[in-house]
Amino acid sequence: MFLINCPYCGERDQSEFSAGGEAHIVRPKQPTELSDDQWAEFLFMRKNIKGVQFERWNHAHGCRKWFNMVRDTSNDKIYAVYKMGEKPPTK
Amino acid sequence: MPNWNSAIKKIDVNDVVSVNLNHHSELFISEVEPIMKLNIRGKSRDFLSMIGKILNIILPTETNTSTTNKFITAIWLSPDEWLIFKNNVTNRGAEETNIEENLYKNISQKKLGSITNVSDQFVMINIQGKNLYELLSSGCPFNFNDFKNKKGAVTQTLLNHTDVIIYNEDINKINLFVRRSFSAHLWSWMNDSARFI
Amino acid sequence: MKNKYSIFSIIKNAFSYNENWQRAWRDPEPKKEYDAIIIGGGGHGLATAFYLAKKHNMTNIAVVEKGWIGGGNTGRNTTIIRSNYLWDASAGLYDHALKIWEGLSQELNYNVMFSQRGVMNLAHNLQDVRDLKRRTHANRLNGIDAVWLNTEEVKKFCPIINTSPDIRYPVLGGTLQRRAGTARHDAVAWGYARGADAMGVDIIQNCEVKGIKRNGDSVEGVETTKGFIKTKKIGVVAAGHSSVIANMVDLKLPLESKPLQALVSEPVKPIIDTVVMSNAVHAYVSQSDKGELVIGAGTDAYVSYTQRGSHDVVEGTLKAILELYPIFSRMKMLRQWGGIVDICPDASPIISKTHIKGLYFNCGWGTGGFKATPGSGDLFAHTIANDEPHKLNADFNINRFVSGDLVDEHGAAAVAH
Amino acid sequence: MGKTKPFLDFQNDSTANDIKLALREGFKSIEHVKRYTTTGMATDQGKLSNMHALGIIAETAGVKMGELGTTTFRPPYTPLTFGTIVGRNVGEFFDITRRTPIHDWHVENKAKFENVGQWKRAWYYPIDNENMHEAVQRESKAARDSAGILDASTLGKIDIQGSDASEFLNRVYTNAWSKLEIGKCRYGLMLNEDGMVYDDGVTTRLSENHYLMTTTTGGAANVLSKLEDYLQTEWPELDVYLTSVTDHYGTVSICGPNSKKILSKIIPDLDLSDKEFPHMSFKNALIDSIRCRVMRISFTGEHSYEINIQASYAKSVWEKCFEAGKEFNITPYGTETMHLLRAEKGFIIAGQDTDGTMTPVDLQMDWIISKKKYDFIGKRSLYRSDTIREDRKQLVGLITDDPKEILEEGAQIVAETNKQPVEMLGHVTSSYFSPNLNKSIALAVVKNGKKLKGQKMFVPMENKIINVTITDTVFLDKENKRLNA
Repeated sequence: MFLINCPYCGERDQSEFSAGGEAHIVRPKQPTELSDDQWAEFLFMRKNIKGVQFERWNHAHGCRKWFNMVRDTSNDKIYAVYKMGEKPPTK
Repeated sequence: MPNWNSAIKKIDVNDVVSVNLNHHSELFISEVEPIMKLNIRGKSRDFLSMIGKILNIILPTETNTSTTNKFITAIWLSPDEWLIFKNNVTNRGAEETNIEENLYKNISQKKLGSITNVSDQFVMINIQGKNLYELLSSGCPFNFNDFKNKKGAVTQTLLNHTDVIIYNEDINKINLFVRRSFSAHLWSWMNDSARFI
Repeated sequence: MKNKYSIFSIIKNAFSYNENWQRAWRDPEPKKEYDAIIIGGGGHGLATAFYLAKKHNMTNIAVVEKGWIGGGNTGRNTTIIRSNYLWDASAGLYDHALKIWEGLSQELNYNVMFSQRGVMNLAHNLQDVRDLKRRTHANRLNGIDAVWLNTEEVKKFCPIINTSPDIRYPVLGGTLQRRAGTARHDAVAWGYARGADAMGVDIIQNCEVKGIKRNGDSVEGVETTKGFIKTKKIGVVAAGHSSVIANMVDLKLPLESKPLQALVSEPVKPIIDTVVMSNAVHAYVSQSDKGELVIGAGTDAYVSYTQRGSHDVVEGTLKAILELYPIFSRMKMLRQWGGIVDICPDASPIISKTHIKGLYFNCGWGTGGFKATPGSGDLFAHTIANDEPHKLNADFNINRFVSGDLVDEHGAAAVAH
Repeated sequence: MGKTKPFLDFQNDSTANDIKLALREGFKSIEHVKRYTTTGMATDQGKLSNMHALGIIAETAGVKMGELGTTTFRPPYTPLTFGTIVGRNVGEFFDITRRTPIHDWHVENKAKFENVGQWKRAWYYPIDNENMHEAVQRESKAARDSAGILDASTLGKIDIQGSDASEFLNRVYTNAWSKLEIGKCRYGLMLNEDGMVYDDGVTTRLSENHYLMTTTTGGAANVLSKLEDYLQTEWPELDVYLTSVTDHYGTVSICGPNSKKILSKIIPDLDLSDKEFPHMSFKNALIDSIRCRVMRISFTGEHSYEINIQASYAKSVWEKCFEAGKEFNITPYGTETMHLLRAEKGFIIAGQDTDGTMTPVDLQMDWIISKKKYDFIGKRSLYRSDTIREDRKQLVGLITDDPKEILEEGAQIVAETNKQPVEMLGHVTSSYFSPNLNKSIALAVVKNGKKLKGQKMFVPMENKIINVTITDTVFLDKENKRLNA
């Protein structure tokens, strides 16, 4: 259990949020031109990193906005939150 | 005209429920009779100025705040979403319809945003008393420390696992918005929880 | 050759004040090269090594474990064993395991305390009833014992369940597998370790894999904290951490790792002589031989390797427990912990070759890997030894996520525990 | 050493000898010692014994205590009761109960309730000593013979506005939406990105850029959240706003050959002719002075209307309909009868006839997949090697040789009876005794079912085998005559 700093609403309890998995997996613009392998890559294959991971979260019980988060999955430490469409922090 | 029915079972809306169980507890919980509530959405400058023109109110753009005028209050829900509600209980009918239709015509139909009537989507419950925040904290992950001293503050959070919008109307006085189908259960929970503070 | 555990050896050793018991397994340093290396010294990994040695004559092999054997999910689960899965492929896989369980203590000469006390799954809404009946019918036709119990029969089978029609989600019935039950989790790892060790398998603890060396499309060995070890075949059985290993060779798997919590109560006299699972309200309970109630909670809904979870998950499970067993209200929670499970999108495991020659993965067991331990080890050993899956794990390949031929145990609402 | 019993853990009766034995047997890790001897696992959580155990291990192994490490300490520090953790979250407060605005009427009229997610839905309304079967048979017959009334308020409702609303619907549903006329309704199927049916419902075009979407009761929250996800993360360029109005409206559904007469009593100034108000269209109306939306849509195959009105007035409107329908013996029916009536027409229930493994093609609903649209959620997955197989499990109808025999939902279907194990070809998803056809009917998914129409199959039960025949999914009124009756 941890606190998340919603980029819109400020610091809130994690129970107000829902996780949406890895960030920056863009839905292919032309799915019909992908092979089954490439489509499976988009659908199912994940890095599932132990360590610093970029992921999507939704303030489901607050402003309902999706945003991105940089979090260390090995200790739940959050390094950054940033809005959808913004560039991920480089460090 | 059809009968209006409260969402909160077996509670006469005119009957203010008060809980005063021991020497230091003081809580008054009542459902506020139906008032107009609109969900308004939009992003552009034109949208904001049109709303201002029609409602004579500046929508709050600061997170977790509200603005109010003589007739209505607008509360911030997200960067492109607000809930506005009338400050006073009025009969439904022409006046309410006019505001909604005016907004719909000038916002929705002009593609500036969206206007949705949510008068019955949300039940508004007024809670007052010095033990108010103890009641809320018994079922809510939100930290009310700053909120409770900030008149006009707004938060969306969970109360007893239920989505709620809480508006700080005044010291120890809030309005709580809960979706109608959840309201009877939440009401029951509040009455139960109030016995333990 | 190891001492055989028997009543005679117990008596004999008692006379010498138990001073002469041998080590259960050796503590070797890694050799330079092995015919195969199993990454992960949990139940599945040790079982894999055991069957590689026993059935495929591969004894020049090693199990490398970054901590102590059985210290991952093997030691952190609620020890439920059952095989009443919906789809033919799953039923085949889990019943294969259950059949091995039934003779495992003898096979290993190690008491794994397998207790066929039955597992009952409860239905709490009409769709639950449909789903569980569907599963019961499928089990019966697959030769797996399963019976449907109505509410009265549920009550009779486990009298402490609150079957009142007035509770929030009343018990509408349930399905029972009598052959199912529990086992002692640590003993499974130790028994397999002892058995494998006796056949020459090196079990190397405190040896963490840091990298996998490849030559083109083939594996060449593993880099570990105890140095490089050469091998042509690597079987990865690192439940929870499968993706960590996969990322070493830039292989993406359809997995997400999440904390799964469980808890035990203080020990009490026998009160529940079976395992009861309730997916809809999320409460699983059995009683260990020590008397503790063993309760399974849920997973957190986000990726985490922290081996702890959110308190609200525990709270959610305990309220369901009290809803169904008000009698437990004054029981005390003694210990609560989390294990990391890797979960496939279809809630079924992967026991498969990969596109890298010599690299095999056994993962994705989600919340339900313990019950499969012997079967999983047997089939994975077959897959590694023959470079081909056994027919019982053929459907559990990685390619199913490409073709779409999933073994969807979610949709069928079969609980994965 | 050996003859005495130096106790270490007084609750678990483990001794210093046990620890030494564990070490001799190779249980070197401190965690192994703990698990092998159970030292420190009692209710004191090792507070009394762990330090001594560590000392003995260190001494025996000849290492310093600090080098051994400790076992992982598990919360809670002091054991606490389940009741303390759970608090008041039992009984009534075990889970939220959602009620429709018409809930009290159902209670007053002795309805039995079904839990659907957190909702309480009226299941059936027994009269006197009727059991469920009798009540449902009566309700089903009344709905087809004259008039039935259903509380459909639990259906999810999403208000969709914005200049790209039509394009948005094109992307989220399998069929095409751009050409839907204002004032018309259309049924839509929503897939997961993996191509499997996820949700369904009727969506109405209220104006050029304004739609009202309905979802299943159980799917409402997930659908809204999924659509928001696509809007915010994949398609931020679309000008679309989604607002839940599930709770804002109460939905009163009246169906049956006399539904038109009843509605005309409630809203006398509304032209209900087929020309003005055809099937799959909607009208704004006033009931007294309260605005409402009336959809002419049908989940039963009967001539049918759904009145959506602000929730506070829904009970009152329901009572009005009931009053107006009395002369036609209007009969309240619950979810069980609704399920029966739709099954007679072969309409699916997402989540009952589908289980996350069914594509629209499997449901024999190829017609709903637009051939022209470049993309929609899940489209690409429909062309994977497994999803294009022609012998997938497909939705079919089943009738029993003995028309009185009602199949059990969940029962398996086989083609042979003298083999063990036998290949299971599919299972029964929905099954009822139809009072309107006076026979038992069922929906099922069967491998290669599309091509097996007319084939005999078997449903093996524990103590008997039931003979069935595969049929079309539509059992009643294949020509849809009743919709305009």
